[in-house]
Amino acid sequence: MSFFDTHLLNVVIYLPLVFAALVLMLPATEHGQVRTITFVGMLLDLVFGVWAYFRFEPSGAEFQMEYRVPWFEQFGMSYHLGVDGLAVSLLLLTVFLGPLVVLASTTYIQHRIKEFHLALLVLQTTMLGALASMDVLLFYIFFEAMLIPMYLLVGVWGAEDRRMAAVKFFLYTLVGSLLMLVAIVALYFVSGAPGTRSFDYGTLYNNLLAANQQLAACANGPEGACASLTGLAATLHTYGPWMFAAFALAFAIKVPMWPVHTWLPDAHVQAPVAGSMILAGVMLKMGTYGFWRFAIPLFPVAAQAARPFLAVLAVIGIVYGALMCLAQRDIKKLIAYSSVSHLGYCMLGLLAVTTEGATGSAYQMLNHGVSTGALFLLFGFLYERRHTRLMSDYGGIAKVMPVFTAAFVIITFSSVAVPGTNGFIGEFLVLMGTFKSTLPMGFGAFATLGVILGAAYMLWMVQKVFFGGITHRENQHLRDMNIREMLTTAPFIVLVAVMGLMPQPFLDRIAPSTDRYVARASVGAPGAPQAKDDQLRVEVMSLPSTATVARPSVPAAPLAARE
Amino acid sequence: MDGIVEFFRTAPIPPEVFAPSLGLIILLPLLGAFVCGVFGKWLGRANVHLVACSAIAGAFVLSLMAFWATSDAAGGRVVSMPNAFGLDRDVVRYAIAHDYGTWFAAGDFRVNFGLLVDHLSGILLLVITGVGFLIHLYSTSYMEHDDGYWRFFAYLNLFVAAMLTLVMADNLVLLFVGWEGVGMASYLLIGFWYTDSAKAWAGRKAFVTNRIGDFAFLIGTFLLILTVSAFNRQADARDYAAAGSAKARYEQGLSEKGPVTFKGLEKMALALPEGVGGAVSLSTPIEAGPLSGYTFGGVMTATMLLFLLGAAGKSAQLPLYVWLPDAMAGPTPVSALIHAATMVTAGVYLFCRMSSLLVLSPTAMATIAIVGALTSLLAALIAFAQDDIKKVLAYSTVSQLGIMFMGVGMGVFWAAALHLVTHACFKACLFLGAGSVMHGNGDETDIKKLGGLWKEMKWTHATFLVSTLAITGIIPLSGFFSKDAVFHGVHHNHLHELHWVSGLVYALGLVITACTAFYMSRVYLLTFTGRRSPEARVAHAHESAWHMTLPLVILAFLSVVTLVYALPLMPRSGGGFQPLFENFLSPVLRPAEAVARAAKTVVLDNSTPGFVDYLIAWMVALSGGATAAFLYLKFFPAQVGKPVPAFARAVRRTAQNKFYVDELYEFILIRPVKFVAFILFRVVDALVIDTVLVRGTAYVTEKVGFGLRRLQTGDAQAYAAIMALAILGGAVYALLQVLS
Amino acid sequence: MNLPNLTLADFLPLLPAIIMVVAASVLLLSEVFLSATASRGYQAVLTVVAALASGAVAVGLMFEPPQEVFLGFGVLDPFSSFLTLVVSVGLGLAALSAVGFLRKRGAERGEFYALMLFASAGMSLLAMSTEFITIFINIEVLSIATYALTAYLRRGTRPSEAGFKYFILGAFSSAILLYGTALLYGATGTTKLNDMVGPLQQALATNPALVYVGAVLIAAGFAFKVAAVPFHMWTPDVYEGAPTPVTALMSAGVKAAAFASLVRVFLTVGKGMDPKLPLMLFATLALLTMVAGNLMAIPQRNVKRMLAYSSIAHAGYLLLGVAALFVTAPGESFRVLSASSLTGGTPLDVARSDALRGILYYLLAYTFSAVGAFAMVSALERREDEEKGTAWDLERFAGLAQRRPGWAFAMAAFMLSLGGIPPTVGFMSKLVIFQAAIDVGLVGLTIVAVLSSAAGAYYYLRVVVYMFMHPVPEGAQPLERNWGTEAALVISTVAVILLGILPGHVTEWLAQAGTLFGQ
Amino acid sequence: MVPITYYLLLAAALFCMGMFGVLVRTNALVVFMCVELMLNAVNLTFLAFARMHGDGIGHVSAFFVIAVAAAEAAIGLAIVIAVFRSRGSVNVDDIRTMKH
Repeated sequence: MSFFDTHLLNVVIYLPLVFAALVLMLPATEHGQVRTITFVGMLLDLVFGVWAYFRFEPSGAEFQMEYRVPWFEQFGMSYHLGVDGLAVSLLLLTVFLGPLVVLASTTYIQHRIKEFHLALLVLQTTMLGALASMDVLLFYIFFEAMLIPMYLLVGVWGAEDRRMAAVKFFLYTLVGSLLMLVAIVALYFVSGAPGTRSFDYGTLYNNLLAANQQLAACANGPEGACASLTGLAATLHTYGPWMFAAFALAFAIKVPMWPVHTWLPDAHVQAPVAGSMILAGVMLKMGTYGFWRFAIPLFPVAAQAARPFLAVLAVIGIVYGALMCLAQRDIKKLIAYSSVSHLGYCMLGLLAVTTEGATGSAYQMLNHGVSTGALFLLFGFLYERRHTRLMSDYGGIAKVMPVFTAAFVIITFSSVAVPGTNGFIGEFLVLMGTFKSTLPMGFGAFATLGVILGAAYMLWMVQKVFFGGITHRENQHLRDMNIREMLTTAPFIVLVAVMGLMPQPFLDRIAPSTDRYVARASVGAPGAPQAKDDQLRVEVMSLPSTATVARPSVPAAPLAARE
Repeated sequence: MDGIVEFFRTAPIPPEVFAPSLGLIILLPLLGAFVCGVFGKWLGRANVHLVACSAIAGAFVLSLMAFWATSDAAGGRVVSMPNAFGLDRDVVRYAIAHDYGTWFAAGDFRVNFGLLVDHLSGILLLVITGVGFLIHLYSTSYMEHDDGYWRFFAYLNLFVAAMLTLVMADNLVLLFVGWEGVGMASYLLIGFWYTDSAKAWAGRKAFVTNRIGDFAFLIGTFLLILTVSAFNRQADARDYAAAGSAKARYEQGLSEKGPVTFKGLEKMALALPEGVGGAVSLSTPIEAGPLSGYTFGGVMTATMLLFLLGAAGKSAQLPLYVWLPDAMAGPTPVSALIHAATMVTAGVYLFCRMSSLLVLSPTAMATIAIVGALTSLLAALIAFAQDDIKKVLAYSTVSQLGIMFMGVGMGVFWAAALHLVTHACFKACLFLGAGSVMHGNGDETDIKKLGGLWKEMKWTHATFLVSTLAITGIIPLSGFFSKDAVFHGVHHNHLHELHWVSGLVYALGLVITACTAFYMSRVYLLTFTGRRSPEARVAHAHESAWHMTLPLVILAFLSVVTLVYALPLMPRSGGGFQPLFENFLSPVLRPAEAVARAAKTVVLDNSTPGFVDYLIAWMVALSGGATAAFLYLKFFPAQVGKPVPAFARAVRRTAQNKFYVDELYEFILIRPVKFVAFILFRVVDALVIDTVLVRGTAYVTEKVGFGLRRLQTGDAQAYAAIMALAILGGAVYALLQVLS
Repeated sequence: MNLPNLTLADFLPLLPAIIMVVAASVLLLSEVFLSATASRGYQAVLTVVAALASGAVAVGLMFEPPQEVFLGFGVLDPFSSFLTLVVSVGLGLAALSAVGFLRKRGAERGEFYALMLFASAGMSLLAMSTEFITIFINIEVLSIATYALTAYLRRGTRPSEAGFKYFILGAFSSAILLYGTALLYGATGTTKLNDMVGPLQQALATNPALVYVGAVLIAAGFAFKVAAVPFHMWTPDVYEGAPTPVTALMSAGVKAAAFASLVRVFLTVGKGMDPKLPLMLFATLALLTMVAGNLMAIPQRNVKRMLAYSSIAHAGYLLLGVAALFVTAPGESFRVLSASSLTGGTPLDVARSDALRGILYYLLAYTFSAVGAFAMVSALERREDEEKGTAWDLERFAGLAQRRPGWAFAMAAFMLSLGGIPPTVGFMSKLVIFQAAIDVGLVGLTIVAVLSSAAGAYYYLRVVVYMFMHPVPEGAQPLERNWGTEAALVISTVAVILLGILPGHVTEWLAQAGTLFGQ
Repeated sequence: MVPITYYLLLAAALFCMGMFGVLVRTNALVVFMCVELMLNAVNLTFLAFARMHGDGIGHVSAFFVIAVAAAEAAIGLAIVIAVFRSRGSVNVDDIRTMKH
């Protein structure tokens, strides 16, 4: 078993941290070196991330490349890493954004450069860690820890009102996640007798599974059938909804769902280009990922009960977010609200609990990372030149910046989900999943309204910014994108096309996780086909006796042979 | 003789050999678009012209090959391909197809890159690439003074590629790619001169309006998907047998082609009618799933109405036609290609493609016919008073599209398709003629400021005249026959329990014919005849270069010769003769006819129009033209200087302002949405949620902190006192515990 | 009347205290021979060495079996040894941070460190005492030393004022404690905890009032020392007025020792009474303390005072752990603040020792974070501003990240740890306490705790905001560095982060420390 | 023979007086004396109980308390002097620079 069989994920996660250490040693005045080292680190991380992505066997075990060692075991924790299809895809997205973020900031960030790149690297580590954590508390630790660097990114390198935005962002998310912490601990204690229980995702889920099934049986049965429940099932019947509420709140704030979204516009508007890109690209996905991985599978029955409510919120988010965009004058705010709308699609897809919906939702997570990330990137370029976010300060700049305009328009089309771009696949699948689901037709219909509004506001913005005559003399001599900026943008555009025309390779890796998610989520659904336990149960490696610390993700065949 | 026939019946490239390269037809323009768009600036004008035109020319040649292949009947063996959804014996004849594998799949849903060319899409291929090529050629001269030429040709190629995808797609989702693709391209082309923000806004208006249609289109698609799964769940052997399929076979087809393939939908349509028996028919309620409770027929009607809305968006019908006139902001070749010949006919094509489903729902058909008729009439009326030559043509396009919709609605698909083809020719010719006129007169578009051009611009004049006659419906030009074929069908077909529709629509049709004749003659007369208007921009117009006139001539020629299609030359199976085009399309439309026959939803009549019908139509057209001639050659010149009666002015103003439809929409739709958005943002988002709830919480917390802080008076004795009180309280509580 | 024969085994447990006392005496004596101007760098070093030694001994003793010493006047158990460790850590760090502080004020003298050492000795002994008079005496030992330390600086009005308040209220509270002791003695006829259990139960039958009032009074006495609301009011003033290193020692050591003794006393006394009473008592105290402490800290611009309030809040979290000790049966825990029967069947003794671990871990974490933070405060404060009271204003932190990135990072780490945000020890320790509380069913109380800690995050973050996001104020004097402070900062920072992610041996010690003699 | 209760009540009364004094008197020295009064009340209690139980613990305790009280007195007076030095008054109401 080679080193990478066991440690690949560790490498991917901690490589940025190692490079952070390198950067730390550099003198703060060596801007060029700091940037280069960071960039190289991110690039290397991208290489390993891609490798991990290809190592992942769609046909293999659910969680792969696992790594588990004792860690705070007396508190029921262990250091356990592993990725499933969705996690590995988001992981890919994260490492993909890494280098581009660095490139994007090379001229944007002009002061305290060393600290900035340190923050970036640390942030990268925390996000990757959260995605790969198989221990709920470990996840929570990364989940919280990633607030700190992002908080600094917004608060130190942000725009004029950055402090307020940073603190708002931090506290808003903290409140939610702290309640979740209580729920996690409570869940840990109810999940089993001392010795049998653990914060490990697999153990936790499997301990709850039987009780959840009983609960589902009685919840979908006649009135008051649940009164006769005993033990764990009874506890879940009484407290499950509350715990689910705590989980849901924490993740809903992160997503963000209406009405707990108000931190997002401020954070996005104030954040520097790198901050916005990462925030939109990866961090928001932590919310949807949390729903997918923890909130819904752990409490299927409660989730089932809350489903209509959450779905309504999601639909409101879609339409409301779009309407908000129509009322904005600030471009970044507009993009931020469009995120609310797009993430609404993700949530709706999750709550549809159909294979199509879940797949679409997962794909939409990636899309949103690409397209909205790119939008923020491009606007960042513009902001560097003009230092204003108001649409009214632009106008007609297509004349002076044709290439930039072309790029922006392409990304816009991806963002409004024109077929052939990545956006379409996700949105189409989500909507179809919603129509196929047991949710009433109205949900799908209203969600589809977003298709119209999306085009309306995005093109409106493009119109105001790029078309028409040049209205401001400052804009007359804006220079078009330079090579670096083009290089930074190109990957996004390529990805937009590739993910739009050849989505299948991506979907293949997501598919197994999707099926499992649907099976687990529909444990609580009335009349849902009862999936077999072996599909429901989470199979993970047990805590090893230090002899072997990892389960090889794949049969011992050379990579080439498996591709 | 037989030799020649045999030559035409054997495709130069055998179908099975050619099929895999169908994709090239799309790829060539796409490649052209890429090259022009990315490298155009460096390539220089001539090279860009070369690349763009040759890409389309290549596509044209390939389309020709494809078309030829579809009609291949070498040695009496007709070209045919297996139907993935049908039994082995029932094959699709006169069609070639190729499946490039999965596009995306999730759960039991999948979409393939499947291309299909049969006679319907074949003829459209020819129109698109053919007319497209001519227009490219035209543009090389028309855009010679524009710096953005490379963008222009890139967009144009992109458009052609998208349009080809639209027609060649063998399933709804892929069709939707083309559907939105053409919308995107037209957005780019309408807003081509983006520095003029009005033009850019027109582009956005077009796209958003189309999006409203797409919204319906998507929902319709989803409903179809649900219906298919419901059908597959409930249908029994007899149903499948009726459709010439079997459950296993059908499911296999679903699993490898996906639910929204046209051939699959056709099969379902064949199984649905009441007559054929089986567990599933139009009146069967759907048992499970989201649609449970509704009948298949009901769902089908709803679906078709949704598609109607979608088509209305793309083909500029009520209530979504408003974008088309504004779309004239784009360069004239664009108007000719996109907003006359090809894109706007997508709706008609869609319904021909799904004819077999459409005929299941007479309600939907009636709606389509009536919408078409009303649109056509309204547009014609508006066209009366327009002075902008392109606007007039735009409204006439809307009107002609309305006629096609009438045909589709009344089940004469072949006629509608035929009118589509002829219209493509003469309307393109008209637009290009208009473009040539503008080109020669310093971009003057107001017909009032033109006039007397027949001397200066001979070629333009001649071709314009021909195509005017064609659209007006004067024997013996193509327009007459196609339009008359439509009206004849409209007159004689009958929708189940909706007989009044055909009468109504036919009557409207005649009115429309008259109007068309009127306003077209008006345009022609004011532009070309009479004396040159004093406020003309240039004293003497100049004839355009051959790049521009040649396409005009060809198109004019085509708009004459396409009449042969309408001539009843082919023997009908039931005896008698049937028009060439009907026969030509019969392989495509046969399922629809079968369904109609079985379901008895629409009584298709296949009598050929007799002399009387011709005469009536002709008289109507002539009367319209004559009125125009009288008014504009005699009456108005005489009236000059006399005060115009008030009512006339009022009518004229209303018509000129397009009956204030745009203003209406602005008032009842756009304003409210914007207002609601604004209110939500200011009140709900900023005030209620953010200020009151979020910041409010923080504020209250802080204030409480300030309050508590006041207790810290700094006085040690106060502290001690509080401690003492606390102890007292504790002691009391303890004692209470004791006593209780 | 036969004299007890004490063996060496009886003195071994006292070794840490003895080391401290000896070092203190050495310091005091050495002062005699020094001229006023002689350099006194060695004194801090000696103190630190003493702290290290006692800490090491404590770790060694941690693995001894629990046993009575001195005829049951004291016990040696891992719990007390771990606490001695905590105290030594606090002492060492405080001494390090004192070096620069005193030098700046020219107030370097042996008494200072000696008093610190005496106080610490008192603390470690208090943690071991199991007899009321001994407890009282040890409390007085550490109190009197800290009274003196508080008023140590004779310049300015604040130190003397702080000293006065602390002294008056301290004496007041110890009188109350003593009265309670007397009552319990009256009820039971003994002052040794371990002999008290049986008599208490009888006394409960005969005259419960005596027991209950006595218990309440004793609780009040301890509540004062741990600064629990409403017995907290002295804390902000005293913490502000006292020399910063002393504040550090108070916030870490005094609190720790007081908590240890509190737990010990009430685990014994509690057996003699209706279990609802102590639970009610501590739950209420915890609730008030967490909420009020955090809320009152929010408006503070004076960082030192803010830390004082935050130390109150942390006492609240610790009290939550204490309350968890007294849940005798899940169902019984009273309804208002807890969801009953949530526990997954953890045996209560297990849950209890988890709670004990949690308390100790939290104390350790808090010692590192708080002493580090105070060290930073002392490094930044300027004597000139003390009278104006602006010496500790947030402005002093503005732009620190540009001036001294290292310091800013350290302070940020302390703040995050105090705020309980991963990956710091503050988070892990809070987690353990919450685990214990939730395990026994105090869910409602825990929810209050997390919400109040969210409120707490606000004012901790504000310091970070000032350090990282505010510009350097113009005319800011250069920050002189000092080896003592730097050392304190480095040690605490490393500890704060490492203990949060790679605790190493500390977890083993913790696993040991859950055991309390006689439990 | 005086019953034990009387002693206890007397002690309690003394304790309360002392406590009350601490709360109300303004002169720092007097306040301090009140604290001493409380301690002595405690002593009385101890002795009374010692008498009741008839053992020595109470007496011993009392002695310890007296000793500690002496130590407290030492440090306390020193502090009061320091206060007087710094602000020329020992009025408790003046000693409130630090507040809120």
